[in-house]
Amino acid sequence: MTVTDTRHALPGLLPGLDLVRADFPILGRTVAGGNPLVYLDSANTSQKPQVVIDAMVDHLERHNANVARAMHTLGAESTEGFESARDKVAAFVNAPSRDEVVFTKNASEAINLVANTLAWNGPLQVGPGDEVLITEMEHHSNIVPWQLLTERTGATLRWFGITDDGRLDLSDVDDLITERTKVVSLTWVSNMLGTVNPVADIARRAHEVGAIVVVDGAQAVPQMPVDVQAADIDLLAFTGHKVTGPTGIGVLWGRREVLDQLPPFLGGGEMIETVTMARSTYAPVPHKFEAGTPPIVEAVGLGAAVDYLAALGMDNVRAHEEAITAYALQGLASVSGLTVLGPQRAELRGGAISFELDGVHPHDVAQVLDSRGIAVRAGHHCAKPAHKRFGVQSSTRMSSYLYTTPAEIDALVDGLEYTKKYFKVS
Amino acid sequence: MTVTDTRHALPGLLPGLDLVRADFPILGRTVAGGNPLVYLDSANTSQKPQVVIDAMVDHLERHNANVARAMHTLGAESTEGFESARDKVAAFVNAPSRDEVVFTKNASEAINLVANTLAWNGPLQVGPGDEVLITEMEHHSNIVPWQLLTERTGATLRWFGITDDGRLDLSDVDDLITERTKVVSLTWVSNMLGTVNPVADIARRAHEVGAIVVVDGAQAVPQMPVDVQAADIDLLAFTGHKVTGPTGIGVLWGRREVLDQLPPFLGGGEMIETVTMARSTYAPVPHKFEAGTPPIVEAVGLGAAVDYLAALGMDNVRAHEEAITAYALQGLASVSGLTVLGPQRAELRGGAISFELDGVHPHDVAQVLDSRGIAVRAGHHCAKPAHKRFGVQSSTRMSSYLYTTPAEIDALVDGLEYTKKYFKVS
Amino acid sequence: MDLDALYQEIILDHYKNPHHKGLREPYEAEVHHVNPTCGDEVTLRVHVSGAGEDAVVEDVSYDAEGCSISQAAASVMTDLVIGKPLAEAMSVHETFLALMQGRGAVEPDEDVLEDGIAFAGVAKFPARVKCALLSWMAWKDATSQALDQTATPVTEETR
Amino acid sequence: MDLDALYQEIILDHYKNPHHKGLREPYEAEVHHVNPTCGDEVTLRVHVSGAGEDAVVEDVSYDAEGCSISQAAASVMTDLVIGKPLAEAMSVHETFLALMQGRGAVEPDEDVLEDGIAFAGVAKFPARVKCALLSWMAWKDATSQALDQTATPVTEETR
Ligand SMILES: Cc1ncc(COP(=O)(O)O)c(C=O)c1O
Ligand SMILES: Cc1ncc(COP(=O)(O)O)c(C=O)c1O
Repeated sequence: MTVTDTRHALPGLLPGLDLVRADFPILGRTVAGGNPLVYLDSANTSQKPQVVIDAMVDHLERHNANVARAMHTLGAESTEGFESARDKVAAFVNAPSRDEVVFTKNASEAINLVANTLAWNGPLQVGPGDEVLITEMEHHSNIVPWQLLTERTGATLRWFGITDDGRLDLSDVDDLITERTKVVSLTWVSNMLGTVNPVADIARRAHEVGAIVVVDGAQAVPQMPVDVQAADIDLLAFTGHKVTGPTGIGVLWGRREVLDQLPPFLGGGEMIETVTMARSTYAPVPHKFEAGTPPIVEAVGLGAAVDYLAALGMDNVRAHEEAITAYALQGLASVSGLTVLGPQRAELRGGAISFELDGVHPHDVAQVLDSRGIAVRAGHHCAKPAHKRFGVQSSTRMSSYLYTTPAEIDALVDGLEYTKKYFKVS
Repeated sequence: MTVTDTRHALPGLLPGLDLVRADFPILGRTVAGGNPLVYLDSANTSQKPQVVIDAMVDHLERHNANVARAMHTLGAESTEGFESARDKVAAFVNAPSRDEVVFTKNASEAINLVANTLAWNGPLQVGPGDEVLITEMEHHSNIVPWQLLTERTGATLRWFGITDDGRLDLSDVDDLITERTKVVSLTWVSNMLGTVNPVADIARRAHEVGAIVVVDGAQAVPQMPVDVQAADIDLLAFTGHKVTGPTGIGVLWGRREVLDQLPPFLGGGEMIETVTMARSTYAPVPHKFEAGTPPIVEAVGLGAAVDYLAALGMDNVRAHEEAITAYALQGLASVSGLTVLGPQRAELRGGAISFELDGVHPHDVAQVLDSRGIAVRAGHHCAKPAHKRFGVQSSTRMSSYLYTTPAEIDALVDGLEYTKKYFKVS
Repeated sequence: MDLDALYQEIILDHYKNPHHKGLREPYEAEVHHVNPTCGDEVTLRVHVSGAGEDAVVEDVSYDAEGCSISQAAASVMTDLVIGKPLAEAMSVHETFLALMQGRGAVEPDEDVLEDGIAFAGVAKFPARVKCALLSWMAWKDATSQALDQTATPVTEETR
Repeated sequence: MDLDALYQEIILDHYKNPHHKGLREPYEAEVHHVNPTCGDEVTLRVHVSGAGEDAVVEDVSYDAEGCSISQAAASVMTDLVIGKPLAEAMSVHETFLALMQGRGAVEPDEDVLEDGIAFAGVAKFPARVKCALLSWMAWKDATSQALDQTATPVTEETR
């Protein structure tokens, strides 16, 4: 049985999965002495379809120039490629305006942009007595920026805990969301536990006390339809390399009123209105937050990526993830000594499944799987506090994406049985 | 006569210039109804050789994975590609240690990293009474970050002026570099005037009073051999897209003692040692300053780019630029009504030449040239104060690079004569 | 690239001999607008009489530095709006905006835009659209500030 | 991928039955080291007697959490350094470091490295080299802190 075998026709799988897989050149690769690649590390970074690579190559070979400032033909073509990516991204998350889409270098920078500028003078400035509320299941990129902000301004950092079954513990919400709360920042989908959080509910509560709501969409945007207006949030961060786009680009979407109230972040070319030696004034958003030459070829790639996802249909992608996740939860349950962390039902979660295997350290699990061509992640997945909450130092994580097949899950389950044998645990 | 005609065999031109040009796919393009592309906007962004594009494609099609955190085969390959780019960049600027090379998103972020972190608690913190010294010929990316820093901390911003012939006015150096000076930040090569500044001399003066020396190498690193140890500076910023690499990556090199003393900039994955909800500790440099997924495929491209430049030899690249610049200064001098801004001798300058043409606005000059396939930049080139110093609002800029031919300069000169005719100025 | 489509004779004429140039009194509002990419600048004053539906553009005066397109656009704009009821002038503005943002697909209406039809070619040069709109944006901004200053409350429709 | 080259029997033995594990007294310095990428941790104490050229590694005790490679490396390290003159132990450390950073091209010397030669295969797995070095780095750090604390001035050579 090959990994592209379609004998498992699970309901919900993407139609034409073989053809979809053929879009991704790397999936044809073999690793570890001839084993077909079984890539189950998509929550870490996704693979790229040919159409994304081709768009980038076409840009570099035929249209490369700097944007905005250049008025020649190449400059106009490059600007068109770059700015139309902004349109595509705006449409992809249903942003009310293209000007609310700021390109950053990754999701981490997008969150830091907000946390860093909230320290400075402005209508939203955070100071002593103010509180910033996060959760215990955040990625480090949604923890450390808020620690830096609160340490540097004298504000207080608070957080929601996690229930035993891996969901947000909302029992003390009334104590946590108060008049002192200035910012609530949480992940839409956990990259470790897989949990899908009730973002709209929390946003409603936060808005009642006048807090701004920042959502880390790094894991959500790749795998489910995301509508920033329906969720009624204020800011959304996500990253290009997890939505089949390239590294080097991230997105901060923000409601214009909020973005307008944040002071500048990085200073430099393109973010100014006028500059004298004594003082400068700043361009309107999105340019205010895009100092220096932006990630141009990366935006072209990201534009092609969201077009690709939109063509597949994000509802279909979500259905595929749910089907694969359900199948994987089943398969993993068959491995004795294996414990899945986080919600046990596929419909409550995204496509990342972290687990422990009794008697074998995650590094060693990942290493043995790798020798069979199976790529998973081992470690704390940049979520140390969430690991600590469950009393574990690290875990093994498999994460699927739109190109994952049930047969790849079978290969994982076989690999885990082999791992146990290799390390002589029953 | 075609633009690749080599009848002009100027001394100093790169040997095998035709073959070098063949490395750059875009140079084979025609624009504006069949005119061969004459790309004279390389100070804005450089074109990319095939070897850079191929390295990126190979990475995306065969080795793509996240770095550091991934322990599978693809992860190891990707990490190897990424980290070996750090080695290459370190060697390229003669950094004493690879760990002193921090990847940012562009030169602007590299400068902002320094300016932003100097505001926070730490041994180098800048505050009231302290002075930051820049120059009037800086790119906005080396002005605005320091304005933000000094405005936000109560420090004072001062600057060197410019002489009539476009060089730094060092006559008041004793008044400007004093015990109060905490930071001196200046460009090595001006992107508007072309001026090459005496960086090592200024660094020596600055070090005498204990100031740290930040150098904007965005224009210098592409076109001349740069040795951070010989120049004895503390920090150097430059950008991938101007050294034949991709957008989305920049470099901050810094002496380890200085980098170690700066507090963290962006918080998130990869920059930590350990994270608890209450507090975090940080990884050593360079990782301390690389929050989130770094520009991986961009680093691969940048590594290939500096390899390409090193193979050509930076001394040869500099000689080529000087030969072309001398030839261009000569050609431009033949156009009546044209005034070159900045030093008039090629050996004092880099390959960017800004000029005014009496009676025709730079936009219109650029537009007419573009109709003949010639790409130049018109505007303030992100150097408004330097323009103001010379009483002009904007200028036209031609900028050459290692692939520029004398015949392209001829095409420019012809195009300028045509522009005058088109706008009916004699 | 059809240069003559961009630089129509009409445009070059307005560029060489701009109409209504110079800053004049009286005025209710003055604004200063900049094109951040290239540095082109315009200082513009408006003098509006009446209020609400009776508002009339009495004068628009300006001082500008910039390329042929931005200079000519300012000149043509003043021809088009001075003396018109404000509502009508705003509607001309909308028509011009639609032409500029039409990427060359919009047919210009000479009855409404007069010399402004010469800018049809500009719409095909995305980098120059901003030049053509700089003074129009300044006028719109100044007008809205002028209306804010008049004692009579301004209805939503007229803004 | 030759798994058995990585997971030599010797390594798995040390992993299952680590030597010198547990934190003991006396000690002059204790350090806590983390592998930031995966979270593996080691707390390590050193007890050094004498000073300068006479310094001897009396004891190294540790508590560690991590993968088979990092656990086995800690165990083998203690075997290799405990009881040795410090200078000699440092030289063993250098030899082990060279092996690990050799990408598989360095021939291990069994006389010096004893069970440590089993790690030769690790050098071919760049992602695991850090695991093998975690406890060695901790030991080096702790030793340098211990020496700083002794009253006798420490010569550069011994550090
Ligand atoms: C002298 C100088 N400094 C800084 C920069 C900024 O580089 P980047 O736009 O890549 O951040 C540039 C180029 O635009 C430049 O020419
Ligand atoms: C939930 C979550 N937030 C933030 C990030 C950070 O994204 P990036 O590394 O692209 O900045 C990630 C991925 O690493 C993530 O999974």
